[in-house]
Amino acid sequence: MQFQFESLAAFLHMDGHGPFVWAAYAVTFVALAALAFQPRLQRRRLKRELERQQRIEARRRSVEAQRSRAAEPA
Amino acid sequence: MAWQWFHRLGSPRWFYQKTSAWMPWLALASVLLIGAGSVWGLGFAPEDAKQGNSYRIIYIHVPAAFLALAGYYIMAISGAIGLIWKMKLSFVVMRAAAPIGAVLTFIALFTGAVWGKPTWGTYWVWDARITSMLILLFLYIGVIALARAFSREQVADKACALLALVGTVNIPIIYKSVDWWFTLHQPATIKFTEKSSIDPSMFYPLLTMIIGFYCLYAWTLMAHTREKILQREWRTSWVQQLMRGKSMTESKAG
Amino acid sequence: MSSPETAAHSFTPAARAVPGFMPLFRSELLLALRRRADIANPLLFFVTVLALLPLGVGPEPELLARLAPGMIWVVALLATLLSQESLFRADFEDGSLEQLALTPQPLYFAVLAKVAVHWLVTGLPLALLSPLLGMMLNLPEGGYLSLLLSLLLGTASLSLIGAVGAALTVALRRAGLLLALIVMPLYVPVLIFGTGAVQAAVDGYAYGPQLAILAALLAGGTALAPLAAAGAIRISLDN
Amino acid sequence: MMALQASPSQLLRVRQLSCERDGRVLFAGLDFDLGPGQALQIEGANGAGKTTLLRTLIGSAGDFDGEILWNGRAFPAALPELRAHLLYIGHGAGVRRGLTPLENLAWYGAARDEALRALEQVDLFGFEDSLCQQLSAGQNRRVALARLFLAGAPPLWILDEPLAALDIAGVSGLQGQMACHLSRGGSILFTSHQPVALAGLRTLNLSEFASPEPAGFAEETIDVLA
Repeated sequence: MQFQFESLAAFLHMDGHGPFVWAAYAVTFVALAALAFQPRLQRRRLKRELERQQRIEARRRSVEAQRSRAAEPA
Repeated sequence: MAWQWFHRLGSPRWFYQKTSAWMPWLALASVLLIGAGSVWGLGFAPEDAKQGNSYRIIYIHVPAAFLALAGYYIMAISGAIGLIWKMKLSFVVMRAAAPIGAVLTFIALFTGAVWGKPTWGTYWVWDARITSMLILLFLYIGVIALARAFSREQVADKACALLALVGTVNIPIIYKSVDWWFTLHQPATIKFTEKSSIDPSMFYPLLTMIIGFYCLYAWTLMAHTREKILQREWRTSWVQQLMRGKSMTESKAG
Repeated sequence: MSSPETAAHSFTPAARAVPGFMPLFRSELLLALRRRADIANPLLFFVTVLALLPLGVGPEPELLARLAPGMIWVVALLATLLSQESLFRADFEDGSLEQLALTPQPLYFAVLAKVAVHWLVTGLPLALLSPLLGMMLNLPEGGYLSLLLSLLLGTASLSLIGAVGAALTVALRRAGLLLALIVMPLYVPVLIFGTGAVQAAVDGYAYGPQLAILAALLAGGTALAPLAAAGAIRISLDN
Repeated sequence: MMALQASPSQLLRVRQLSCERDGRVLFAGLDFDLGPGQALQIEGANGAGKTTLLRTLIGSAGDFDGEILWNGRAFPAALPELRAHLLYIGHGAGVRRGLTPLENLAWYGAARDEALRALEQVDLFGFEDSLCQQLSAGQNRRVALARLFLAGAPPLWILDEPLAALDIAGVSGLQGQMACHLSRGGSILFTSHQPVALAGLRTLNLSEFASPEPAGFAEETIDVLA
């Protein structure tokens, strides 16, 4: 089993079929890479969403706290 | 006792922790196998007598086509498990499997079309396998579109599980009827890829690629399922801690 | 107003259960016949679209003759699909679908009754009208009977498969496109063998096997599709 | 008052019921019993989950925690049994617009004269043969309520806002029929914003069972991020 092409150029050219073969491989690996990295993006988006949610909660709690403090002396 | 692990498997948290250990190994295996397989197939395997070098596309077309179909069955089976045993986790696996399967079907179609150009001179060949693959892509898109249409997650899960089951029943019928239709209209042209008569020197790189693709599929499915678990269970304390744990280490490092 | 009746009442659940298949079928048929417009729409669609064909591809008789079997079948399929969405829509909105789901009687019969009526009101007229359109599109001599028979069998399967899609999307607002997307792949076998039957007849071959397969698809559909649709209805009701 | 026909075992028992909708827990720890001759009114603010509760009891809404028992047997095994004894009127009246009131009641298994009498009691005299799509929403609801006046009406009534579309006379007529149903040993569970004059009526406010903050927000998570 040895390398089928004389030179790198011949390897890229693949006597005429090169563009098709490389195009197919390129699209395949780009699509697979997108699939593989999508979870990472979702993780980041989820973290931002959680932090935003907790900031809203914190603000809501502080508003309630003020309201209950204001109500006490009456 | 045997049922105990089955229901333990059902708890998302247990699944998340268990898969954390497997993920790195699976990723390593798929990168190595696909890397080796591609180099082997592109550079070292002999070219095909009739089709020349364009034949090297087989090393990604066949694994993608395999997984496109297997992916649909995996999606349908996890949906069925969810419907029958009401297991939330298997619904999440189903929802994760749908986009992965659709992308793999698209890859199989694209590589098949690009392969068709040097062989038959046209990008789109109404060959039986390519046509069935196109219909499979529509089945996937139907499941994904249905999933998006419902506002409530639980209802979307059950509806998609049912549609996937209906699809599984129809796939063999669709494949057979398309084969019959193809032989009716183009009996003369060669069958697309005769795997049985493949020469060993071409078969081993193909086998490596197929195993590599299966590892990659398993890894991607786990990764997507883990993310969906976090999205669905974001209110639970273990997810909060996990996310906080992440942010704390990052804040320390940052 | 009314003085409460003192007579003893026996709570016989049977007295109140919704009647069996035939009464369901009759009330569905009554409902369908009262909505004249819904019956005419698919037929008008069928005729107008097929009338457009010669305008699109040109009036040459041989070309039309080649296209006729496939086109008549494809447009009949689209006409059935057009009327599929409203199968459960009205009953879902006025709550009677939920009442049907609550009865001890399995939903299978209710779905079967609705699909049978839908076929009687759309599939059957399409099939009966198709020879007329065959003439309009210069369909060769041998194809008329097989066109009629294949459409009779085929549209029934299409209605059954479409019922599953309609049940899945009944709880959604703009469900038309989604329904088409879901059922289109499932229509492929019926379309292939339907057009195959007509093409075989036109070419002078025997079209018996194709009709047999269409009948087999119909038998399978009658057994399985209402079950899937019943399951889908229970899921949609939970929305 | 001895219950005549209703078998004494017709008991709906709910234990620690909690329902979740879109990730929000609507109510939790709900307990009540509904035996023959008893009526229960469910109150609560809009969105407190009244309709979800009813649809869970009739089995339309599937996922719930806790236990629902009918005659001592738990859901979902007991669901067909409960449905055989159930008369449910939800937001959707269950009246088919294309049919006339008479045909609708026939569809629910009522004889012609019985249906005529029932329609008269809900003040629909003269509308028996006009299509329901020509009737007003209130009239359509009353066609649904006519089912309560049919002779063989099932013992367990679950009604969602039955009094909503009725005028004064209609309300009193319905209350009369409900009282009569209770005296015959039937049981009624219904939601309503208006007070209902029924002997021995128990009310349950769903807002009291609303759950506290969703579990995820432990106190310390806020300090870390603040």
